[in-house]
Amino acid sequence: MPPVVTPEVIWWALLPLLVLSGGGFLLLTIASLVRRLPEALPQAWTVVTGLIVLTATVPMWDRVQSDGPRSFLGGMVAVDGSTVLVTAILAIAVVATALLARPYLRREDLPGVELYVLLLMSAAGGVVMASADDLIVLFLGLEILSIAVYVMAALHLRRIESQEAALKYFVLGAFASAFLLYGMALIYGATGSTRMAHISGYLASTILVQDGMLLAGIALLLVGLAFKVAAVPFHAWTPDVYQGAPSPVVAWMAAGVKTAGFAAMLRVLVVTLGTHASDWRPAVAVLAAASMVVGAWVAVLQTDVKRMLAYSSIAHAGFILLGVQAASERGTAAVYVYLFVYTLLATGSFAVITTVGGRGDAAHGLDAYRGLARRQPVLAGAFTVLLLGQAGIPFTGGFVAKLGVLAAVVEGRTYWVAMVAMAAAAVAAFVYLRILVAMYLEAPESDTADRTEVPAGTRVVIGVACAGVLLIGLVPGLLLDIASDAVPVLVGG
Amino acid sequence: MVVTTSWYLTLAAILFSMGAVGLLTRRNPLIMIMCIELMLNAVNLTFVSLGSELGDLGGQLSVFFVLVVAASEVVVGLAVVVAIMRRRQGATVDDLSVLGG
Amino acid sequence: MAVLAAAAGVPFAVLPALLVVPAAGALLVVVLPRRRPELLKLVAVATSMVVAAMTVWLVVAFDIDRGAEMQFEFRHSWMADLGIQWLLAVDGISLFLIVLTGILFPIALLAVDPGHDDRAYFAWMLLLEAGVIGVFCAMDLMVFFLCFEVVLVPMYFLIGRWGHGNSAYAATKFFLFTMAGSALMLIGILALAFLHADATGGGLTFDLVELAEAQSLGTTTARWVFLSFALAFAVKVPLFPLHTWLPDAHTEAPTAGSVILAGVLLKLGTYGFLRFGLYLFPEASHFFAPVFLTLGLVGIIYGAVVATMQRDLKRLVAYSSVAHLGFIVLGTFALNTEGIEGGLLQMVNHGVSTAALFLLVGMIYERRHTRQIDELGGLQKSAPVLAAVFTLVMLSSIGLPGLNGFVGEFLVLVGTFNAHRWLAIVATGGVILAALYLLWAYQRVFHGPAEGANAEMPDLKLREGLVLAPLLVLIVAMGVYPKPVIERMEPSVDALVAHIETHVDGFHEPTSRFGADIEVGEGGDDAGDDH
Amino acid sequence: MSPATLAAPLVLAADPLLDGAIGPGIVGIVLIKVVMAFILLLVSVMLMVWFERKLVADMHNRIGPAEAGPFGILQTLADGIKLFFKEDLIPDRADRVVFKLAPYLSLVPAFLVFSIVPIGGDFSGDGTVTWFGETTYLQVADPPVGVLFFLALSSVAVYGVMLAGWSSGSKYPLLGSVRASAQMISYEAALGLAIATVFLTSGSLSTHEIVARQVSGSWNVLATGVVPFLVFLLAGTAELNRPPFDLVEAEQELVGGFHTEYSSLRFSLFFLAEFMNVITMSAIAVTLFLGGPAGPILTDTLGWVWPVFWFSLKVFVFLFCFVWLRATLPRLRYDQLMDLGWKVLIPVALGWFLLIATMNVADDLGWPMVPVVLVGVAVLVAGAALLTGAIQKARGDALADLVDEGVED
Amino acid sequence: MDAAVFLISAAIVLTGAGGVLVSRNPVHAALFLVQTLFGVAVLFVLQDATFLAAVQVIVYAGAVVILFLFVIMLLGVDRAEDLGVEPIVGQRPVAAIVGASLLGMLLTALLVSVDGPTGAHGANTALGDAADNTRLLGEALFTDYVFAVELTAILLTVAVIGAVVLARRVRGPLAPLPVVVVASVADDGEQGDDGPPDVVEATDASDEGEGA
Repeated sequence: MPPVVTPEVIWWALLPLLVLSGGGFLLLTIASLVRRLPEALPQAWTVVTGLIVLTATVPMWDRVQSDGPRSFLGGMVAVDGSTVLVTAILAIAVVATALLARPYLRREDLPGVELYVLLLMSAAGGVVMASADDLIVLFLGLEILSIAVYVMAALHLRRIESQEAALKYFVLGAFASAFLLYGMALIYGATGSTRMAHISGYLASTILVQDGMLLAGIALLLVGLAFKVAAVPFHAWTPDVYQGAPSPVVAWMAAGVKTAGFAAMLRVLVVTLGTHASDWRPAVAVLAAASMVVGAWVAVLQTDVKRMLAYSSIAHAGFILLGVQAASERGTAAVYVYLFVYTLLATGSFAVITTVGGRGDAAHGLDAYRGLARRQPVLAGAFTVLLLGQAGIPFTGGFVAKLGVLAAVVEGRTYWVAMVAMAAAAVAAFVYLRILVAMYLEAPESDTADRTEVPAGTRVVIGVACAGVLLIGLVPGLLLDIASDAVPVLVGG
Repeated sequence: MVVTTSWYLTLAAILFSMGAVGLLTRRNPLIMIMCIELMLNAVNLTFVSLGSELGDLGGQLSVFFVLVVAASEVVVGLAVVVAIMRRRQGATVDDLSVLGG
Repeated sequence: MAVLAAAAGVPFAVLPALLVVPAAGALLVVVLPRRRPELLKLVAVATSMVVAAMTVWLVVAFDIDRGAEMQFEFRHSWMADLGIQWLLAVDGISLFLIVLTGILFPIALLAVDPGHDDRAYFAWMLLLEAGVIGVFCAMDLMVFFLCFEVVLVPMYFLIGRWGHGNSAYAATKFFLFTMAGSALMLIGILALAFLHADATGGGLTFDLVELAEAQSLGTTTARWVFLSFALAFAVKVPLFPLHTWLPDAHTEAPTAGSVILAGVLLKLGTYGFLRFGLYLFPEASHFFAPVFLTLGLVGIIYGAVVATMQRDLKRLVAYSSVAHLGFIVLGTFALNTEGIEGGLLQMVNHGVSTAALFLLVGMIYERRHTRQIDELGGLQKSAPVLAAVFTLVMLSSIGLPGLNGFVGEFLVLVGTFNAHRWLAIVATGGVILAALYLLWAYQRVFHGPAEGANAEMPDLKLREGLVLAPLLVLIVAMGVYPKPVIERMEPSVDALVAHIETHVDGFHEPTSRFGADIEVGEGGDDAGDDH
Repeated sequence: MSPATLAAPLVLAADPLLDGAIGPGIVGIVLIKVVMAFILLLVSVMLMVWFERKLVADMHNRIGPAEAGPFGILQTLADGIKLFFKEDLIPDRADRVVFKLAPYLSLVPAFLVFSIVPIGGDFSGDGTVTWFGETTYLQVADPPVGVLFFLALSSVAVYGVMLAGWSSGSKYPLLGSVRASAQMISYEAALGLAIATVFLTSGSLSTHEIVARQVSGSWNVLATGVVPFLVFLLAGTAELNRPPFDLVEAEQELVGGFHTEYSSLRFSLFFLAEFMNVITMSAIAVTLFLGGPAGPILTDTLGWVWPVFWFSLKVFVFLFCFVWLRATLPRLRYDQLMDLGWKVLIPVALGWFLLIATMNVADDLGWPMVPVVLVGVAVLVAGAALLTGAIQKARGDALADLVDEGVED
Repeated sequence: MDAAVFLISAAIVLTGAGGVLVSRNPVHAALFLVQTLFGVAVLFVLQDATFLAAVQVIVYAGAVVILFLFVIMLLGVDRAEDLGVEPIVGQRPVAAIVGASLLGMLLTALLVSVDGPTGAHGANTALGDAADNTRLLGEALFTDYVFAVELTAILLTVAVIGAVVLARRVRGPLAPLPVVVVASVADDGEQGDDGPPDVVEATDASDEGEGA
């Protein structure tokens, strides 16, 4: 038998994945061995793991910038600027979620280790998605991420809403996976490979006389990805899941899952299938427009803040899709900027929601926010910053993000989408105003509503998110530079 | 009659559509998950037939991973169903109306 | 002058300072210790005073000899990727609006106490000031847009939290109207920059001067982009069909809010038309001028008619603003030196006199807790000084010769007459109507027998008088001797008109430049006591 | 290494018989093989039942069946006929279709498994026999994934048990079937891991190939280091629901288990399947670990008989052991059964599998064997320690929970 | 021969799928699912993918569907679903239209506009014959696809953790069931059982933890 040739491994490029998954495994092992685990340990462990990854991305970034993108392990994985940037975003989201999780778990009296383990694993899945150079690997990463999140959504074992949210998420998520896979299968048939580099190479060098299979594949793939990033009309799960799932998990869904999903979408659509951009761009544009309009519009009709933010996250997905549909370097960079900013906004916002939600994680109606400014001016102020950021008010990161995607759209000359986007932004602004009105302009139902103590971890998250949002709004240069250096490149496998 | 790849692809497409329709019409979460399995099987069939037409092992390799994923999904999905059903007997997805819009 | 010019050349970057100082003041207010609430107002007023001083210095240091050139230019790259830079500069068009802002803010801050949540109130006011000044200084389209938008937030909170009545509704309406209006402008700006970059082959830039001078857009495109700008400005002005937010916002806003809203914020729209509409899109402006002239005219008549029917004093003043702004739009789209200059002057004048009117209405409200004209009456007897001041301000608003309102209105009418005779004639009707409703209101509020609470109403206090004094001085001074203002404006306006002439085929400014140097009739400065 | 490339597209059997054109003679041989296997199984089941009853009786110091035929050898036949003529009852609450289907789901896999077992053939050569000028394997089919075929069928066998209990529409059968299927699934994992070790040493999934490898090398029971063999035996016994793992049929608890509601012919089908499974499991064990039909060919005339003889002998030893176990060992408790499966057999099988794999890799790469093995063992010990620790901890937690609840209530 | 096998298997696959779609009883649906899975396995064999065929049966039939049956039996949710009532008005026609259009799109794309796959032939790994199948798969899995294989390790771990966490009983009080749900549970009691009885009694029980 001929000796088996093992493929090349670039270990430093695998570091985030190894640290995250290894951290998860180790934490699980420790938890299953030690009787009385110090209560703070899992959280501290997760935060430290996240920070290690975050730190590791710095030298990785330098290395990628100096050595250029690389593909390894048989052309299955690649490391490029986008990988590192998305990894960093995911690491931030992990840290934030972990910080939110502990006070939450303690308040709800829930057992905790698994949440952290799943969080780390799910982040590992996200990293895989961001670095996948093969459709199958991409799919596996997606599944690791999703399955972990299905479980995390159900983790509030005392609330049946939590489990029902998980079930809905699961059924529709699996449905989407099937579409995604079918799309991958057809693309495989049309191009002869699942390696992204091969696919793009093949499509660049071959003119398909009959491209029906390819187009069907792209369409199905798009449906699957649209489900994952909750784009209209594949968004039906989002509000229910956001409402039912534990709030810190929702923060992760909004920040981490969305980031990974869009990273995957960019890799597949823009990078791999970029040669056929003219085929998928209109579809993505329609998805984007529909998401923005429906997300913003339906959000207006909600009375539950968590649902409002769920719909607004749909609208945000629409905005991010704008960057995708531009199918240009500027669009891609803008997507990364948006993802970074949205991560801050989402984690910060859901940190506030977690706090206000109170014991039982149920007080999410607008009523719960009435008079918040009087009870807890600082919390209300921070939420104001975050909401204004989501609305895209100038001098917040939200504006920088929206500006980026819009610029990309305008550069691509699809003005109608840009107009829809701005109309949706105006409608969405009303949503955030409603919350502001409740906080500032309405009296609380009863004066007995007591101050809820904001735990230290939550404070850190909210503080960092607000500071980050404002800082990016005022000094966006660094982030913009990084994002434009992070545009993904395919290297042959 | 020679069995061409198109036959397989057609069969898979029908199977996939049936799974999708089932998922959209049935309300029992267990049967919905089964419908997802139908869809995944259609995908598997597609992968294998395309692979054999292309003379490439990639299709079969992909199926291998799809199988793993399918198994994992089912495990988690059923665990969620169990968690719900333990508290509420005989729920259908329509009964899951706590989270109404 | 030379000394001052040299002073202007010193590296002290006054424009960024104008932005940073109020923002820093706001920050300072936020972090002031909780134990010293009295410091809040002190810091806020001091900050705004500093700003006011700087703006005045700006007028003095402004070099007339440099004509239409941008002065005090400050340039700093911001988002290099998109070519956005902090490009701040002042010319004759923006100079006095900045000054107006600088002066109105301390007055508003001093005149009115918020009553609750002082810290947030002062912080928002100062941020608002920074934003407004930013709008007037910005010579980069994107920075302009940013400031234009960001102004909404403080104003929203000011109306919503410290307003009266249905303030949440009014604030939200204000926010959404203006935000929706300006939404398309962002696309317009981006499209402009990208099309310009394509046409020139250069990088992206949002530099106003560069874009305006290059005129690289095709005619049709330029018209579309112009419309996207125009919508934003029209909402902000507000032009006739888009004005509905204004009475609500004005009525429900706190006095200081109304002062700032009427005095400064409404100018953002007209200033935008002037600076970004005419300058960037001369051809499109010319093309669409009839539309705006008509709308302006409708605004004048409509505002006046509706104002006549108001029972709420504040609402009346608000509708009078609609009419006044109609004049400004009329002047602007006359597209000749007189019209534009008149419009510009009218912006300042309206700012001064309407701010004063709102302050006075606020003072009456503070005393009587009502603004219903029916419930007031005979105040002249109980508060003669107040009545006198009110008269002066009102006359300025009507446009009595010798007071500031006249100069602007007259120039506008001249300009319009030169361009579109019939419009000018109809607009003159608006002037008459203005006299009608204001005098009628005055009569009902101040004349007649004073009954009940009206009889006991206290007169103007010294503090209030001091607050109003600068405005009164301006009303009279600008009416009597507007030269310092006009000589600083004129080169810029001339350059703008020349720019339009160059870029519009077949556009000839009517030659009969009747009254171009008319400077304003030398009205008696005793007009104030004219009662 | 692999057999000749196949012309036929349907690849169930890599048999030299199917090379080239397929004529009626070849079809005939295939048919004969199928029928032979079928009859062989039926007859041996009959004998096995008798054998078991007789042997257990002996061990219990009883007489056992003695009336029908010599030594009561026809007792099974008599029972069968009796069952055949009994009234077929279907409970009112039963799910009729599934109720009728279940016995066949049990029986068919039992038959099919036997088709991949090579029961003869001269493995000192290429493992074929030549009859009437046609060279063939002495097994019904030799698919390239033969052993997976076995695993697949044994997973299918679970359905019979499971559905029988469920469809009966009564409580005890349902509990019995849930237990049975849980048990079968649990032990299937261990079984699979034990078999995987065999793949590793044999380098093939075809049963024919595996036997051929054992003949040329050493028997797998030694080549894989005995442990997998033991695991296989234990897991196989459990898989068969044989004593001491026959909780499914625990009369005391479950009134007979999943087939309580069955009667007449359907019951006899379950019965048949059960004993058939014992035989096939023994046959598989022999094939995988004990060299199958390998053994000295003592005479040249009728040389093909000897491998069959050796094969039968080996199987017989297994059958004896099964009966022996039944007669001697008490039944396990259900939790003990599960503990054994999950906490002992699976980890052991897995650890051993990893060790063998490591050694194979070391062998391929030319690493020194001793340190590799030492390190491997150390790692396994560490893993075992971790596992033990975790089990201890979980036990402690469960105990603590119980105490807590006691306090609360 | 091939065509016959294909047609028979296709019939098995499709009737199985149809059975899943219309079965009232989840157990029957599961059995129909098994039928489809077997049909697919045969089709795999027909295309020389013997290893996958075996794995298909082992994993799907041996594990996945068994798991379904377990859940059905443990929970006693094998009550027939009333298919006569359409839960959401118009859902079925809509679903049918969606399905039909999906199918139409797929068939158009796959058959009308394409005669077969258009990709580069033999791009990555050569496809061997049935006898080589397992070995080739193994080699590819542990060389080129080794990263993916490692990922499945993470995936399976996640799944196991998830299952264990969700199946675990919670200590302490549970949040009350929302009112809506309680009502619907009460309604359920009215419906007749035509399947075997529930083993686990229907309770809203918080502490009905499954021990093992």
